[in-house]
Amino acid sequence: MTKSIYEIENEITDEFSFFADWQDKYEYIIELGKKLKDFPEDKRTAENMVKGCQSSVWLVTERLNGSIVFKADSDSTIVKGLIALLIRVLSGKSSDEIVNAKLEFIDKIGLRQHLAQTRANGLAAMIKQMKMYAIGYKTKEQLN
Amino acid sequence: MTKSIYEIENEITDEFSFFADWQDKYEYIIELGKKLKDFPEDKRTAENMVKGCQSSVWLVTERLNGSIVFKADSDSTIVKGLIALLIRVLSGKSSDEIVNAKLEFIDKIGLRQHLAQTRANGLAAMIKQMKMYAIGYKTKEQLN
Amino acid sequence: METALVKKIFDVDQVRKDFPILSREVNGKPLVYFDNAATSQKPLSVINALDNYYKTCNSNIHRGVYLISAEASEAYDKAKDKVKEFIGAKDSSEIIFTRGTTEAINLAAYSYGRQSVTEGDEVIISTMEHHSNIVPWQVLCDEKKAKLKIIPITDSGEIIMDEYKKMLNEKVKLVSICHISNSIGTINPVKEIIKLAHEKNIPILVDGAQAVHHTKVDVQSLDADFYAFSAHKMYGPMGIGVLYGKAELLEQMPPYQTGGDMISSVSFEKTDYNEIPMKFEAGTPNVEGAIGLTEAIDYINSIGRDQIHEHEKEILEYATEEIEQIESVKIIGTARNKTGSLSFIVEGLSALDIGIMLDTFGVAVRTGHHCTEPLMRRFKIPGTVRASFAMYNTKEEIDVFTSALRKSINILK
Amino acid sequence: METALVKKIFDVDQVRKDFPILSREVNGKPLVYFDNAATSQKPLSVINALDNYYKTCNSNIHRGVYLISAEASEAYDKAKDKVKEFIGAKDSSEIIFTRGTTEAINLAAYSYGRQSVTEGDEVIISTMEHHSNIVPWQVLCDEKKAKLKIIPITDSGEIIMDEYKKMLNEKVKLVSICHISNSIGTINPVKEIIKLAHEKNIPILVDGAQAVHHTKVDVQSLDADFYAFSAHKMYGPMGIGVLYGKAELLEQMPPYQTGGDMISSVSFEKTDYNEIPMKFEAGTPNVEGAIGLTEAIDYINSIGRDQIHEHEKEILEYATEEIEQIESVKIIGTARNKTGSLSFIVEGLSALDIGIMLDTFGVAVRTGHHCTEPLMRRFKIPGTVRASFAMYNTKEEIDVFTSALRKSINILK
Ligand SMILES: Cc1ncc(COP(=O)(O)O)c(C=O)c1O
Ligand SMILES: Cc1ncc(COP(=O)(O)O)c(C=O)c1O
Repeated sequence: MTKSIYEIENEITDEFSFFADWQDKYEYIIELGKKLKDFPEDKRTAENMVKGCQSSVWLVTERLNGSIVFKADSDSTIVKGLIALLIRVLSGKSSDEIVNAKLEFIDKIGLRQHLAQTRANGLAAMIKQMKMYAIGYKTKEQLN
Repeated sequence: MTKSIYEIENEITDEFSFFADWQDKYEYIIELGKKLKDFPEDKRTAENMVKGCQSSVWLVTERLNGSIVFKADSDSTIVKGLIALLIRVLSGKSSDEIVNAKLEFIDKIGLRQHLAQTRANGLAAMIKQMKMYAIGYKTKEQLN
Repeated sequence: METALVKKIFDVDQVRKDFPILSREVNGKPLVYFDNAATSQKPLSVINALDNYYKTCNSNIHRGVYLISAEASEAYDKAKDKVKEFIGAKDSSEIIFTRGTTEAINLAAYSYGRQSVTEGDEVIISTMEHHSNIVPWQVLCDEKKAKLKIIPITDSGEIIMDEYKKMLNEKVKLVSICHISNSIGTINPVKEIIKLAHEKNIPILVDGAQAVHHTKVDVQSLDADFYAFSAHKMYGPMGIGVLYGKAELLEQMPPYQTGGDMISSVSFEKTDYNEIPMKFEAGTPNVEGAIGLTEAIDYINSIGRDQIHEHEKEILEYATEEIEQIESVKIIGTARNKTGSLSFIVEGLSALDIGIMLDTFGVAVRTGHHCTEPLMRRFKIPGTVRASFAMYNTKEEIDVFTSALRKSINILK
Repeated sequence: METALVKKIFDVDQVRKDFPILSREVNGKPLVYFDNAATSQKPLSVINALDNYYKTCNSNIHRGVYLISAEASEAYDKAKDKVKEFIGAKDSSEIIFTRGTTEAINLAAYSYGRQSVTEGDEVIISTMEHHSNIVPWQVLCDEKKAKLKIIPITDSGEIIMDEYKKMLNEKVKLVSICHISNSIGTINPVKEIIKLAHEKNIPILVDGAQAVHHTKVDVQSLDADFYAFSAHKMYGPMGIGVLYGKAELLEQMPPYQTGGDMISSVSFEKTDYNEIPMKFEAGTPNVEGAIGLTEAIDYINSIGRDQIHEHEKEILEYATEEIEQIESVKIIGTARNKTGSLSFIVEGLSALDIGIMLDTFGVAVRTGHHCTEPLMRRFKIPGTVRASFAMYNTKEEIDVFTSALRKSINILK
């Protein structure tokens, strides 16, 4: 059985509790970003771009057996790592789960406070866009 | 010999030193206003008006044996008293004396602090106007 | 949070302890501060919040990626939410921070006005408006060759609703009216005024400078299109105020001032503007002010707006009764529904003289036209003496005031 | 008062003690605040002045007849005198208080610009302007069908004077230029720039937001027609700034915002405006801000602007030397005459990432375009990391910064 969003969030919170300081946390985040699957070059278009104030994120989705799969990339190493975290939590989940996800791990690992500048790094815009996709799919499902 | 501006200022300062509180000072000021000579009705014109923000003052001058004589009136009882003080100090003096008058009694009797709102009561405008007249006469003298 | 169930006990002595300036003496007498309509005093919590801000997280916001900037940004955004709840707006994007009411009205007149008013159109205001709710519309109407129409008022200082109704026609592009008069305390029936305008599809701006701290305001239930007020009159700091606007209106409006935070991208060829409300906030935001305003709202809420309203009503009624008994005192503005301000004249004496004399007793009132010259002209007087009240004023202070007033009249007469 | 004879000793450790926030920790590390170009920190004397104002004489000014209003009015007027002396203006009536630089420039663009620019005219700015000194002129030129001309700069970030000279012709109605660049620290030769414009009778506005606290400014010796700056960048509070304008220009200009103190009399038929500078100050003046600004100027004077300039120059030079030694760091803006800001990029890394990592070491820098997008485009980069300095920064802090920068690059690469 695949893990629930809640379970994955807890996993991440646990992982981060091992790090004593923020440098280590970021090192880990950057590591995760580096492991992110290559983003298809032809999808790196203006249309797929989520604009934060100081970084660009490209985001695409795919429908796979009733769940939504996300792929994304960024020009910022750290933002890419944050994306990796979000994808780990949200990718492969149903539209319902994604829409309802509280994403409390962001608070719990201290990221929100640290990245309150979500306007700058685009984290807020990214989460919003992921949820928008989910809502879109959901609406489509209901119409079918 | 007539008293100098400086001497009259000192006189006033002495007089005011007798009063224990501001009510008494104002009562005295009001008294002085009431003793002010009647202002000629036909001179109560827009032209002779010195506009403060919250009171109107009418001011006229006359040349008398090389000195300047002021007559004035106001719709405010207190301002009228202030005028009486200014007239006592400045009226009958030469243009030079008037232009150079420091009017330190205003500070000394605490009026400035109390009436720092000279914009409201028009005291500042009034002094300025009296000095302007003196400058005017002085310029005329020099031209002759 | 105010709760409707537990009625709080209003203890004015307790409240007074929160305002450091109230223990000051003036001319050897305790300060009796009755110029609250001009600006209110500040509770310690507001003063301390400013102090704390500059000592701990002062920084420029929204684009900083470091911790203290994040903290300041959060505080600024929280202030928007706080104001949103305080006035019952739908969304915090409808809250624009300005310097004060005057700037808020100027913003609306410039951005909304220039867009929607053209030659031959009309803008309606009332006879009792503050200059800040007159001149911006005069300037707009002058520029656009439109007409400024004035709703007349009764001798008691109330809007004549029948006349207002007659003025509402298809040429009218905006009505702008005060919620509560700063000079004479009239509480206007804004809900009714708005309803009537909306029946003709005319939007309304409400000048709430004298309302938000005296009474409960809910812009959604009023259905106001714009609502303006200043922090400094509601126990907050100077230099900040609010323009509320319905999102659908703000979205369509062009920016006002330009530069800084209101921009999404700039090139020499083309500039894109930011989303609302940032579109209307040019330059470095006043974070200090936003934090002070937050604290002021918290303070008001902690006392309870209903409690404040009741207390102030009592004070106003008591003061009215007391000065009515003084010979030659005439009250200006006797509307049934009043709060905040009590204006009067003393026959044969200038308001200025009364003000100066009252000051010698430690009583601070305002004298003059209170930036409502047309209203003074309506009453055929140059000005009034105005005592205006806040939650910290007491009946004992009214007694000091009336006794000082009697003595002042004696001295002056 | 600064005296030229007794050279004061500048003691940065002593200065630091005056700024409470500097003892704060961030992420367990001492705060290293290098975002001074965005906003400066405040000395205790400024913070205490605000506190004291609200605790002792807070009131609305100029029309109050009571003591605390007199005290507040006096403080406000004193602030004007203080600013007048600080920038060497002829008269305090030439000092208009605004919300900040952005509003000051908007005021000039609206009031002076709309009056003097018509179709076919030109307005000149430079490539290194802050958005606040670009967009108001774009809006004006758009509205008036005039042209916005841009002075090009060299690769080192200096104005190309020969190009500028060529642009000065009879169509040009105004030049608006920054004294010091917020992004790259270039000190422009404003005296020369003004002289050249004046030879063609073209007035000049100088955006001094980054200058007044870094260097001595004398508007009369510069012969600037307008000069704009913000209190919050020069150790003063948020929410107040200055537009200086020559009296003869201000006299002729129409008002900007309307309502409140800027009026001499209002009727529904006709409104007369007040004298300068009140004509340009609508609404309740920010007395708190004025008092804070006074205190900030006193503080700067007590340290000495020459001393501050020298110290900051040393800091900038040291920082430049240090980071030049770090591989793949490239400094953006290498003008000979620089102060305040040090901008750089790290090849292969985004500025945002550097900023976030530096924060984990307690170092606060700004990243991005610094509201100068056209300048970034000139250098073909999306943004920079900017460390900007104030009088309280030290060489030890530079060491913390460069060490943190090395570590950050290591982690990110
Ligand atoms: C050169 C320059 N001009 C204008 C501004 C705008 O100043 P403010 O945001 O205080 O209005 C700034 C600061 O951001 C600046 O550095
Ligand atoms: C009803 C009313 N409108 C507008 C204003 C202007 O407010 P501010 O001076 O804070 O801009 C005031 C206060 O002076 C007021 O009482």
